[in-house]
Amino acid sequence: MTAAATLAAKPATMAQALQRAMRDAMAEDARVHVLGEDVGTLGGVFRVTDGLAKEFGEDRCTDTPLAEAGILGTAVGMAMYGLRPVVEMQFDAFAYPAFEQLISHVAKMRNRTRGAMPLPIVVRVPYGGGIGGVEHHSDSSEAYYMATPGLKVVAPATVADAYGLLREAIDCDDPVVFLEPKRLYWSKADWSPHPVEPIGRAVVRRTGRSATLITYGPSVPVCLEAAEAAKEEGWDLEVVDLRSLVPFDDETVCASVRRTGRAVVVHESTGFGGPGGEIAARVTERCFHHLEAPVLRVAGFDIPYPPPMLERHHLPGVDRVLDAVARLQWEA
Amino acid sequence: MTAAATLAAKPATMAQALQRAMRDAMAEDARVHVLGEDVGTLGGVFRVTDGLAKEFGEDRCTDTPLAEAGILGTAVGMAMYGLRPVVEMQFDAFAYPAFEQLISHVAKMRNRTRGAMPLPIVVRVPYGGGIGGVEHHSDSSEAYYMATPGLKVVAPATVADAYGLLREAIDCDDPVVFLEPKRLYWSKADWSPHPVEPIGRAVVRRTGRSATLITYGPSVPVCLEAAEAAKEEGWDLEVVDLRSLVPFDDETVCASVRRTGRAVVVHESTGFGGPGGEIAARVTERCFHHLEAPVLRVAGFDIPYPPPMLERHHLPGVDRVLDAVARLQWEA
Amino acid sequence: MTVQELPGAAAAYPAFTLRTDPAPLLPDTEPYRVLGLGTDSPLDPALMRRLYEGLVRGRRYNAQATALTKQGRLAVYPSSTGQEACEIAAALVLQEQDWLFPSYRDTLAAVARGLDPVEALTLLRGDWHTGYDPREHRIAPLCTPLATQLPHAVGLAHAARLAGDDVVALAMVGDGGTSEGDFHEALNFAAVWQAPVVFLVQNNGFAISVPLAKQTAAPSLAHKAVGYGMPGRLVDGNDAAAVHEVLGEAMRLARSGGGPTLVEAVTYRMEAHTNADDATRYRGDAEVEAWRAHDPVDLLERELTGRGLLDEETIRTVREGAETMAADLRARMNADPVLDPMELFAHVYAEQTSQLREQAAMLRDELEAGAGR
Amino acid sequence: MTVQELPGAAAAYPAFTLRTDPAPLLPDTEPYRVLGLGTDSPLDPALMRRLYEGLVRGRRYNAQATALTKQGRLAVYPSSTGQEACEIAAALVLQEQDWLFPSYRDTLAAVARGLDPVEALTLLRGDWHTGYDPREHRIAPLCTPLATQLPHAVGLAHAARLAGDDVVALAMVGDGGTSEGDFHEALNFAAVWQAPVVFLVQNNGFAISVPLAKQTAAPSLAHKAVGYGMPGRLVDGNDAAAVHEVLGEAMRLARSGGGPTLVEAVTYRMEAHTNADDATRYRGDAEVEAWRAHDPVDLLERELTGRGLLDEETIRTVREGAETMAADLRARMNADPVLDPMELFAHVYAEQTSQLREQAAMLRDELEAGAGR
Ligand SMILES: Cc1ncc(C[n+]2csc(CCOP(=O)(O)OP(=O)(O)O)c2C)c(N)n1
Ligand SMILES: Cc1ncc(C[n+]2csc(CCOP(=O)(O)OP(=O)(O)O)c2C)c(N)n1
Ligand SMILES: [Mg+2]
Ligand SMILES: [Mg+2]
Repeated sequence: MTAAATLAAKPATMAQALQRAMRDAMAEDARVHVLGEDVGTLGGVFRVTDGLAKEFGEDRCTDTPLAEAGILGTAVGMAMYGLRPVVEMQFDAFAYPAFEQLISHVAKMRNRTRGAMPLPIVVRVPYGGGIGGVEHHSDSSEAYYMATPGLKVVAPATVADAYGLLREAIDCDDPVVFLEPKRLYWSKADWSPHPVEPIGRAVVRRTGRSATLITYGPSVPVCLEAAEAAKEEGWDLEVVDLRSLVPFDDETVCASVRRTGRAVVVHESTGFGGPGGEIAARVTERCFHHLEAPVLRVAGFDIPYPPPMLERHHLPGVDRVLDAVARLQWEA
Repeated sequence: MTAAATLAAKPATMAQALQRAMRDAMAEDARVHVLGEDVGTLGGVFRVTDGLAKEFGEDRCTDTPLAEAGILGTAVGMAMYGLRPVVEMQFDAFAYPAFEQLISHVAKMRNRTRGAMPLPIVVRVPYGGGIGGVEHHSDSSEAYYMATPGLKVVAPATVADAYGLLREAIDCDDPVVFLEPKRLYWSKADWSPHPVEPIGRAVVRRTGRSATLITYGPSVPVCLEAAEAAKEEGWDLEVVDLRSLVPFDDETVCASVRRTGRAVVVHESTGFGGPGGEIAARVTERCFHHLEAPVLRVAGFDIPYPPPMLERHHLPGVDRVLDAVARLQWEA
Repeated sequence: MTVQELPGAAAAYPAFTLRTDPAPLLPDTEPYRVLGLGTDSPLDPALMRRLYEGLVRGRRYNAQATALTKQGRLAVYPSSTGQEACEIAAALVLQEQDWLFPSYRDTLAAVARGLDPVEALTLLRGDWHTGYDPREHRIAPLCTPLATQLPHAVGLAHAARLAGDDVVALAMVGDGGTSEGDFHEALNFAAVWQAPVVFLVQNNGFAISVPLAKQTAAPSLAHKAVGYGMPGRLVDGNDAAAVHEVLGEAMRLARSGGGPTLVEAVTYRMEAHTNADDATRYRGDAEVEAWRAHDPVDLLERELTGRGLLDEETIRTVREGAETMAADLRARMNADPVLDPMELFAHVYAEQTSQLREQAAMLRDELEAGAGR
Repeated sequence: MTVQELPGAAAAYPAFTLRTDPAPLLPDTEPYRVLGLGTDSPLDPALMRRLYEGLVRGRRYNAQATALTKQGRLAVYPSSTGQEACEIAAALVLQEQDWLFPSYRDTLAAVARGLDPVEALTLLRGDWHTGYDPREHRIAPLCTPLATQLPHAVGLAHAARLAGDDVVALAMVGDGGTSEGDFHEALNFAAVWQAPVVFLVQNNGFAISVPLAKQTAAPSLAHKAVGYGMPGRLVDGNDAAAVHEVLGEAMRLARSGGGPTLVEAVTYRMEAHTNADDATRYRGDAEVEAWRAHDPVDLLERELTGRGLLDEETIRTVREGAETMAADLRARMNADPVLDPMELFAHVYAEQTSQLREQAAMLRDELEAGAGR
């Protein structure tokens, strides 16, 4: 971050930083188009595209008909013609109708065409729970995207990353599924627009010596809070924010785990078949003899996302993270 | 298996056993309906539904319009009315258009309605590669289904299991994604219809003491062959056929790994974000102190499924399994 | 031979005939109307009275539910204020054994069909996803993923027809929902199977902020019927008598083996999309006010009063009944629902998997530890 | 105000007008025909000659490709024998800058547009998924997941229009493909955006084994256009002159800003779905034979000969040219393609991830070890 940027820092929410990322990208590059349901006049149901239609016109920021496969499918065509579409799926579960387009075309087009036709598309997905949404409004669907070669999968956890990673994603020549943690939309920080570490790099958000918490997106603040609370128990926890699930930063993660010898993966997505399995498995493959205990996972339960009044029981919170840390065989 | 059944055994292919399972279920239970593209007059592109329309009429075995979301969506309605639909998706990648129906309704309906409205639907998916199919005809999509609570996920590897597990799946009050390994359709065995171990139980296909190969579906024969070949190197490999990915049989798998102390997970699906991560992670969580080496994975590469002429390089074969076994830190 | 007939012996090219005559499938150019026309074609007094009562109570129900969001008693409420004629007619047109497939906006239709309003609001209160047994009431779960309930309605109707049962399914969807692939696939399956199902599109002018002009270029949404080979009907969605008549006709057609119908009811969403929405961002007061002049409750009340089918006394009784209903709803919604977090694991599968048993045990321990503190 | 216009001051209900007049959108009741009618409305001799040459070569190409499957030189071939009039007219109607969006059955259209036949067959030979640079030829990859290419065509046409470029997209799909949700969504987007795109449905009577009667109950597939607010046209798909004319008109409309058109070409798939299919399981010889009497190549040849636009000499030259093309194709397809397994990792992302680098290294080691043995 430059000194100038720091000086100009002002309080901003993650939603505002995301808006600003699209705004700046659209201003710099006429090929960037935003499309989706209610992204124009309304500015999106979370107001993340607020003002874009007004500033750039409805041809650049377009309210589409209500059809997610159609939105992503037409975005593919736009990208084939050289545009750089940024697509909004209104909520995680409403990206499912676009699944075939995503898996069979978006993820594969570059490969199918021997690199001749890359698709620089960003699929923005407001994702995850914790906002009291009724069913189908709180899914954590990253496991589906992770399991699909050809997609990059990114999830910011901070205001600065929201801006920086979205700029990176829009600049990226590969398709990016950009997971925006809904419950962090209104999280705030003093911030001014500035570049960040590239997609594919994890960042150590907090250094520590006792164990590593490996996490991303909405669970990063939870882990940081847990790390603070852990001090009382005498644990000095390191927190690694993955930032992108694909590409995965084995280097940063494994370096941390080799240092600490213990690790817990924390995410909100269901445990079984969720990202944590992959992460735990690859860390174990790479750091086996450094591990004092198996890599544990703290995740959402293996259930459909609960109704609003019960979601707090499902979401991995500080206590559950600390319980897992306690099970890391300290006596051994 | 009863003695009578054994006596009557005759050579049969997996495709025939699957056909027989539907036939017998339809004969016993008028609520069982089969629907899909080309399942009627043609008997399915793999002939797995051959003769069903003729024997039970087109109302029981129905050629639908060409629309997978429509097929699964109408099956949901049929199940709501009390039928037990068995749906065929023509190929793995052509199940993707039905993804929203599968995730947002099929998997969740029982839970949404507090158990009042279970959906006993079987979604048959000819899956996986090795048959020289052009793109979109060889996907291994089990990771998507595994990550979706509410679905059971089953993959037979033998002729007997093809029949027995499909009967189980049709009898099951939960929705089952039934993955039929395409390249085993024409595999043969002496067989007569008989019940098998229930869904949710893994089976040790070959006992051994040196290490455990954990696998399922199309990779089971590969592992059995690898185990034979391994004898030469002095390794006595145990092969566990999972049979169902959900529910997962922790007991059988962990008992084996605790015995052998070493394990390799083998599947054809891509490695990153694939089933192997979950399996390796949970085995490690449960058997950490029994492990002499990290649980390794042998999987398809993290690439879109290759074109026919290159697929053999992608598919995990005997050599790759043996290479992994060799890396299980025997010197330690 | 299907569409393409065999070439006749003499003809140099294959004869071709349309599968069905499109003319009778085409909707009229004007929405069908009954009320406010100044004509006096007969109206069924008992039915009108039931519709009127339904509309008045429905309006009150919408107001009460919206109020409950302000009091934090509902997580969210998508009001059908202004659309009560559709909601009530849809409910009243059904026979006991018929099925209703509501969208997330149609709690009112479910309530008018006889569902307990608290059970109907469970989803929106947030204690569970569906508050009732769909089979008991023959009301499918309120459906949030747009248009996905339509193939369900088709499948259910098809299954009922195969069983020889006298069951018709009525499926509700919004104008926005017609753009989804599931709408298309459902209508096509219904027509091919001649399933006894009626599709009611409430065209309320908007899909959240998106006006119909950005949703479709079709002459009307009812015109979509032609492409499936089913009749399309256009009706004034604020005219309860007209909606009931058009739906009734479609139900009769379906019941008699005549297959599906697509009905477009032209109406207007008087309030914001939900309490969380700010409608001033995308539409002006003038439009809303203009529609207020065509209010479904007023329209029916005026007509029935004019015809002498409704007197002050009845109006008062009906309104009082609505107030009682609202008070009762308010009171019951003010009580905290009793929730058991352990239920999270109860309905995922018919039988709990060992994984879910482990997780349930963990949560139970946490809850007990928490209770102990 | 959108569909629902504001109520007039005097009116008791809101005025309503159809968004568009449906009448001109409706297709004729008979497929449009030019050839074999015994009339002598003028035909463009140069165009007819190009069509004729295309059809003859196309027929030969189909035969050759089918033969290559028997020799194991193609993994699979979905033949367009019998549908050459559609394939060739679709290719010839395009201008240099226009885009073609073919389905998996349309390699012939791609070849007729100028693509090298070996490149067109790469997918079906199995050495890679797409054998050409789509941008160089303005031919999208041959598309296997049905109807999914249609929204791509709409998006591309829309992008071109926004850029002010004179580009029209022609998208091809089968009768079965019209049942998919993507068909619906693509046509709706196209109409709302008034995108310069033409949808050509080849109704060849079957989707693998499923006849049209199980696919739709619509009067015709062209009637689906009405529900999107675009014109629907019905054309004899075996009449190359008619297909070219109808498509040409649709292209002109699109090019001049008039938006999309849906064209249904009624034709017949003379061979099995692919070489792997057994068509005798679901249709009789009589039907096939009847269609043979309406063969697109014969039809055009007869007409042009009758009109004196084609002589024996030309016919012979054209046929010889077709044989040369086939011999050349055969020869080139008999050569084994040179494959590099390492390419598997080359195009997944713009830059290889560390994971892919690891995996590539593993395969390279294996290959080297294997080569060493
Ligand atoms: C598949 C899907 N996509 C998006 C949404 C988010 N969403 C909820 S309501 C709505 C607008 C619906 O408009 P319409 O169908 O006209 O119904 P109305 O709200 O007017 O009753 C949208 C986009 C959803 N629920 N489902
Ligand atoms: C989404 C999807 N579902 C199923 C298939 C399998 N499949 C390939 S071709 C075909 C029939 C296509 O029929 P039609 O659209 O009429 O085209 P035609 O083969 O007659 O040219 C089917 C079902 C597919 N390719 N894509
Ligand atoms: Mg609406
Ligand atoms: Mg066809």
